[in-house]
Amino acid sequence: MAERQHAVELRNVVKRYGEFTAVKKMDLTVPENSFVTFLGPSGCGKTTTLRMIAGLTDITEGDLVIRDRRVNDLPIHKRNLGLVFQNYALFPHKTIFDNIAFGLKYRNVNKADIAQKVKSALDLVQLPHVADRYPNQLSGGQQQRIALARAIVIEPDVLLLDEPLSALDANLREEMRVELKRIQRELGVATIFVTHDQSEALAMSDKLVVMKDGIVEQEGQPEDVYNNPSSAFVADFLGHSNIFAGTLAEPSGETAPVQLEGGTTLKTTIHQIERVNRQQNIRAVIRAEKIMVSTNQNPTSNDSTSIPGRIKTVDYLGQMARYFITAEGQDWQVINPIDQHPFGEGADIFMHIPARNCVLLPGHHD
Amino acid sequence: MAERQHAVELRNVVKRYGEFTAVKKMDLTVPENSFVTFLGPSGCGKTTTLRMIAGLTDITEGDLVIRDRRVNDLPIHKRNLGLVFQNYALFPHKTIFDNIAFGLKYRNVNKADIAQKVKSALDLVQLPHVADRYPNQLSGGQQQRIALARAIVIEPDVLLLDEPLSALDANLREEMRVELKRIQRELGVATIFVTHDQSEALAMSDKLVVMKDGIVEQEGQPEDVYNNPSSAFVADFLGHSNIFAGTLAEPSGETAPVQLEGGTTLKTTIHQIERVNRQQNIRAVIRAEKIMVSTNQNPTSNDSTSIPGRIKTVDYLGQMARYFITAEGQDWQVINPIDQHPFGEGADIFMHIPARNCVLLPGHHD
Amino acid sequence: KSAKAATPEQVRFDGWGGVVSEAFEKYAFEPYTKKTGIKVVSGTFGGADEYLARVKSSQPGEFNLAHLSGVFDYARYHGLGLSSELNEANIPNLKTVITSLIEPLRKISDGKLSAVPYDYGTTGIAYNRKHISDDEARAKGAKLMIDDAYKGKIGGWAEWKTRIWYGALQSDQDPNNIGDMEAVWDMIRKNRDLVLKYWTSGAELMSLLAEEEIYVTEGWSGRIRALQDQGHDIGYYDPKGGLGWQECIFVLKGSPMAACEELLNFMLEPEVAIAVAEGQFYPPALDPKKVELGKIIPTLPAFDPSGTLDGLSFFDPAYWNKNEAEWSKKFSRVQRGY
Amino acid sequence: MTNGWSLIRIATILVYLFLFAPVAVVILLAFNANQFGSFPIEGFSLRWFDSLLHNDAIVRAFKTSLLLGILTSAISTTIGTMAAVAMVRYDFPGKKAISSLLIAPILIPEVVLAVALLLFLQFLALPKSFGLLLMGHVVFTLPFVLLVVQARLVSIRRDVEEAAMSLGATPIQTFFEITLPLMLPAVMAGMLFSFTISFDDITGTLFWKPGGVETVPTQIFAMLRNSISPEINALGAVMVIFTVAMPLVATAIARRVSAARIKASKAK
Amino acid sequence: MAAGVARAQKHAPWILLSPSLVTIGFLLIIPMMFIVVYSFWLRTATGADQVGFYLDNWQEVLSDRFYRDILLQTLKIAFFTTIICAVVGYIPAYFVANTKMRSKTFLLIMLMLPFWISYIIRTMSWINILGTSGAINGLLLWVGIIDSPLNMLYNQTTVILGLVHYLLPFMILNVYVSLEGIDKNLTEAAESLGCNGFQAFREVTLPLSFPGLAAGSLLCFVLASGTYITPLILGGPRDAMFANLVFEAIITQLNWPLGSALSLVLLVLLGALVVIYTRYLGVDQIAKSFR
Ligand SMILES: Nc1ncnc2c1ncn2[C@@H]1O[C@H](COP(=O)(O)OP(=O)(O)OP(=O)(O)O)[C@@H](O)[C@H]1O
Ligand SMILES: Nc1ncnc2c1ncn2[C@@H]1O[C@H](COP(=O)(O)OP(=O)(O)OP(=O)(O)O)[C@@H](O)[C@H]1O
Ligand SMILES: NCCCCNCCCN
Ligand SMILES: [Mg+2]
Ligand SMILES: [Mg+2]
Repeated sequence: MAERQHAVELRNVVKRYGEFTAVKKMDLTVPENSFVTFLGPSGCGKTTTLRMIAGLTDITEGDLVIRDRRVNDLPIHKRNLGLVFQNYALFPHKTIFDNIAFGLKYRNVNKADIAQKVKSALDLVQLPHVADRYPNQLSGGQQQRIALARAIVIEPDVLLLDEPLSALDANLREEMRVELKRIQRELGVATIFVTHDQSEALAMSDKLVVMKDGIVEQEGQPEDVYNNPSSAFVADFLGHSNIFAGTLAEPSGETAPVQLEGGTTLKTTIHQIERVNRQQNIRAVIRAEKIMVSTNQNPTSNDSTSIPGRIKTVDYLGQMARYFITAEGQDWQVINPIDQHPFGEGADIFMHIPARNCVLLPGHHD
Repeated sequence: MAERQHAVELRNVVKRYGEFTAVKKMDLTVPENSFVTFLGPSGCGKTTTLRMIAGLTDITEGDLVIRDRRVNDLPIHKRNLGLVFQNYALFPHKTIFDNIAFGLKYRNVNKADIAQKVKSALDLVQLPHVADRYPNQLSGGQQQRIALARAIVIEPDVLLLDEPLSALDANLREEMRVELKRIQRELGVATIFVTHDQSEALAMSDKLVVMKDGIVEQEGQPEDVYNNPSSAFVADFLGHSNIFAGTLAEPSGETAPVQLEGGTTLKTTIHQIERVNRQQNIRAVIRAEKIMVSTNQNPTSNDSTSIPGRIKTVDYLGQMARYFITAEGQDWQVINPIDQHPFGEGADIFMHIPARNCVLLPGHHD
Repeated sequence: KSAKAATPEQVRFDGWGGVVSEAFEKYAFEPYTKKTGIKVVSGTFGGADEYLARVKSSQPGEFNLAHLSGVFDYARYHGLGLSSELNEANIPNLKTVITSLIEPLRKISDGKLSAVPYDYGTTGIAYNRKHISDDEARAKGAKLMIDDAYKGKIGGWAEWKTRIWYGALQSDQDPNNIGDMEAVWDMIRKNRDLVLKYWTSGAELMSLLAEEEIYVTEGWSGRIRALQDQGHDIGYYDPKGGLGWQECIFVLKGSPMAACEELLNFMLEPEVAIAVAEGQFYPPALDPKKVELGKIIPTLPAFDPSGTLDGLSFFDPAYWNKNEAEWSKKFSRVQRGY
Repeated sequence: MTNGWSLIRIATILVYLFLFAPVAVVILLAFNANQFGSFPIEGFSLRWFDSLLHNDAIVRAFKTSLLLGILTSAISTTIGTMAAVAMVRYDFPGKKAISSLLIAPILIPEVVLAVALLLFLQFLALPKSFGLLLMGHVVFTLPFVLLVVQARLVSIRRDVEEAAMSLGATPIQTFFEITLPLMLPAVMAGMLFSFTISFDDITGTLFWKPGGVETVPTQIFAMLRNSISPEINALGAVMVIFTVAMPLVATAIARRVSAARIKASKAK
Repeated sequence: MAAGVARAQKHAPWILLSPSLVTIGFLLIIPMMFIVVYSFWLRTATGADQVGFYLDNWQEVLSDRFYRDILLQTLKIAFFTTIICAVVGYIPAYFVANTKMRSKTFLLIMLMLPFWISYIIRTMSWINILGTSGAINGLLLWVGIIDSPLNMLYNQTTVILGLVHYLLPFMILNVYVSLEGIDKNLTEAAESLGCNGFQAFREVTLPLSFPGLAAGSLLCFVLASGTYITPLILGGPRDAMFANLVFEAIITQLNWPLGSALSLVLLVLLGALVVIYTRYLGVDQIAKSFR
């Protein structure tokens, strides 16, 4: 038998609700053993896609292939999936133990093993003492963890997780995410993970799928997608970006000047110029955290541009601060780590932008 | 009439579910016009507290005072609250329009105004076209936004928000948060906000309440709580911290050496020594993002300690990377912005820790 | 409160529904109301027992007139103190009523009357001629209903009196003077084991026979006649000492007597009585010797042109009343296999 | 799934056929020229419909039954639903005992309840009245409403009600705006139950009806003593046809109207 | 529970309950006191009731095998009727609850169709279906499967059949109403965990529809135990049920004291059932998992 390439494959999949098309001609592959993350704005079709893969929602058009087999019509219980619903869907009439044991029962696991597995699943989600409770006796985050435990414990072929950690605090979420990743590696289970947390998406994924309005906007390795967004949407959606229209001048050496609409001139790299095929009309994308703010006028290196500006507002984010800055008549935002105290509102500062951090995109609207 | 001090006040409030005490002797004040955030691990009693304030859950013991009036027994519909439930609780049989209009109807707003207000609420949550749909025709995040719109549109005296943005992507969430804050300021409505997102909590709150196991662990201004955690729990819960037991030596000048259990010696400040009343047995807390990693051996200043270590694992977080480091036999974690590429796994590096970033806590267990 | 019953504006009449009450309504009550201005509020009942239960739990005066069955019931109502005393002078038409129907009633209420007889009929043997010949019916008489050959094709009325009456006939005893009661119970048991169904209403009796669910049963003369008129080949035979019964219009204690008496007299007018009789297929209580009864009445089963009713036997009220409590209860068990 | 579903569909059709079998017989017999039905049926006639039309007593009884049924279901559903809300949404002392008490009317044979109530009336020296009959019907339809509404109410999420109250609706407003619409199927079921049970009741009605009042069942019961009349079948047929036709016509109209509305909105 | 509200309105449940309690109190509780009193009187041979405190009726009712046998037979018939209703009724309820057809309401209204035809007529019409010259025999004879009509009527089976026909709509509606309220996500979750459609039904749908099933079963059992018309019309001579005895005692024998004692026996027995229902299947119990 030829080695399988993909655990899950969507071919030209469309989903319509009446007149409204929730998923438009979606093509997607989930390699075996990989961890794929869906990232996209609310309502872009993430849940719908997951539900189609699970077999809970009819596919209007196109093919769904799981392990080289077209399964559009395969009933869900034959797909051996682990599924965490966005709203948990715990069985209200069963205890937590029975909720988790549920899938095991249908895999003919014997009683002793079930007890054992449920116990370790509960330990895993850090809720060792709730086995006898009913779902309505748990907090939101606790319920979510039970839903996760229930899906994982059956050791499925494909794990579909719809924002499984959204109700958890940062620390717990991080621990869960480490556990999830460990389990995923150990079981070698292909996992599709829907999240709104970018750092989660970037930290965990083998493949990142950015969706928008029912289509895949960009997919690829997280670092790659992050550093080389293929559209302004992706650039803006992942992290915070400053995006300006501009025109490209002739390169001099390794860098080239970019004239932004507002009048500001930035340096960019040859590499970026290649990316836009030396077009003249471009958009420049500068990530908020790739700009350094200081009171010092001198650029950190020759390849940098330094722009004077004034801080309008400051958001305190703990280890970081987010500055809203006006510079040469334009609004910028910058995210910088805080050394001791953040800069105050109204402070006059300089923004330093290394040429390699000025990413170019073609100028048309996308 | 004397000016009111507090919009909401909890005095010695206790909530028991059977044998289990979900909220223990809680004292809390929510000043008028302020934005108070609850932060705490899953199951610590946030929802329960909110529900008690709303009048949805019986208070086992203690008093609830809203605007100088003890309201333990005031029915909820007389409290003029805006409430967003953790699970939305939209009315399944009503259209989105009717869901949002619901509260207005009971405030005798005339039809034209209702239509107008609902429309602008929908615009606010960026869902202008869903008025005629039913809740089950919306995605999770869309439903959550409707729940938010429904609570805000009535311009309540107190706004109780139970993780109202958890199902939204980072960008939208940020926009919502800005809107929320703006509305809160404009209406001058006291707001209690439950979130798991620390940056959200830090950026928005006038007052931050960190809860744990049904008690308030620490409350205060966000920056203050962040920088001066009163317990290891808070230190660890807000951001990431390295916490080690240690002993304090005599100060020399402005700094003093701290001997950590593993053998490492760090510098700390006189100020910190005062904080622990010059006790000998202490715990040192060093925030992961307050350590700088570089390949350079030299400390950045005299007040810094430099410790050699090796990177075990790297988590890529977009603008940041998180390093798990072994140094002098101890495990550390460090979060640093990424300049160009993160350090690789296995790299030998130095950690630089400024004395002022070594926070001390008393040595007993809390 | 109970004054309502005494108000002369209306009297209450209860009777059998359907064709009977239609005829009463049209030929008696409406003209009566027109004539006197007294309204007749008519109600219906499904049986004398049920009606008695309702009367017993009502207040005096609530019910006034009732179309009751048999001398036995007259005795029962009288025994329970529910009878009134009619002023016969107000009912001149009473003179046209068959004397032998009036006498048993008088005997019970010390020569006075609390009711006037209105119609009569028999409970004889009805059989499907396709399966049972007239000769066989005549030969076997009441014993047809304990004939093993017709097991599962036999019916019977679920009423204890009729069952015991026929049980007496089957054990060759005088129903109004049973010597060996155990033998009667045995006959009833035997019949019970052969019976397909004890019917409880005229409708049921007719449909069982018409749809050939059963071939033989005892039956009410009028109902059988109705079946014959519809073309069903049903034979009817009154065995010797055949079971006759009469129906009377009873006036309950506490009724507005004058109004009731006037109504009774009105109902005994030949046109009224004949119309009702033709509707229910039971001959009127009017003496054919004194009144011209038209063409149809003389063809009704059980009709006695002599106006004496000599050939029929009636339930002896004293005898049956005495045993009512015990026998009705016992039948309830025997019927169920005990 | 598809297979299982079609099995369910077939089984459902069979159950409905079973339920309709007697109805079908009654309708057939209504057109039967003969008084007694034997199959195959021997002749077609409308005479029973004709005589039904001219039978004032039955028509009057029908009106009485209809009125009685409507009032019974209105009262019974209202107070039964109130009780159900109390039972499901509140905790109070003696709840279990009251729960059993409210179901009690269906535990007592109707004859007994009928006589018992009359004895009480006799004791109070009160006359029978339509009101008594009505309340009698309310008593024994109440448990039906209670049971069916309770069973539904338990599964209605409490938090939507809480949300409504948090938005300023009083508990009563919340009930009408949120709870009632969500449990409407059960309330409708309760109404159907109480209406049909009242419409169909014989024993209690027999005892409680005041002078001059007849319902369809008591009318039929009295007629049966003599002989069955296919007018009754004709009445049943008329009502059945009415029941089947009404919703069909209503949905057809609704469909028309909504189609027109969609058209109109598209034209905009 | 919204106990903040509840406490502020401690009287709320009582306000809600009062119309029902007043109705039941005046039209049921007090009248039943008369019945209790009556059960200690005596029916005399003359027909008048002897007032007093006699235990004779109770002694007779409790010691006589006749009553016990009929009672057991009644419970047996009610039991089978209930089981059949539950099994046969669940399916259409499930269909109606899950059908995407717009005719949902129509199907439900159709359920009530038989009630338009008087109970007695409806019951009697089974004779036209099952009788010797009924529809079924007519068909079978015509097709030639049989050459003499089958005897199908007037036995315990027909009594149960008649009862099932009468009670089925109650079961269907009760179950439907419960099924309608179940969150579809839950069956989906069960299927995602490896249940096939039927198993998901057994694990999730069935238990969650249990309130309706239990309410429907209680209704069926109790109503079946209390009928007398069905056995009267569709039963053979021996197929009596307990309510027939009560009816006969009160109506035919005019023995109200005995009838009272008999009906109280039935009341106590069914009452025990209701107590079990409220305790183990009742609202509180079921509500637990939904709150
Ligand atoms: N009905 C109940 N019976 C018993 N324990 C309960 C009940 N409801 C909640 N709890 C417990 O009370 C504690 C507090 O619950 P609460 O819902 O307030 O948590 P939370 O802080 O909102 O958590 P999360 O962030 O996960 O939503 C939890 O440990 C929960 O298990
Ligand atoms: N039954 C339905 N009818 C009409 N539109 C629907 C229906 N269900 C979902 N939609 C629409 O389909 C789109 C995709 O929904 P989906 O639930 O997949 O979004 P999502 O990406 O999961 O969003 P979220 O992050 O908010 O959960 C949304 O715009 C939603 O409004
Ligand atoms: N005891 C005799 C019963 C006679 C039945 N009569 C039915 C008659 C209708 N008028
Ligand atoms: Mg979603
Ligand atoms: Mg919570």
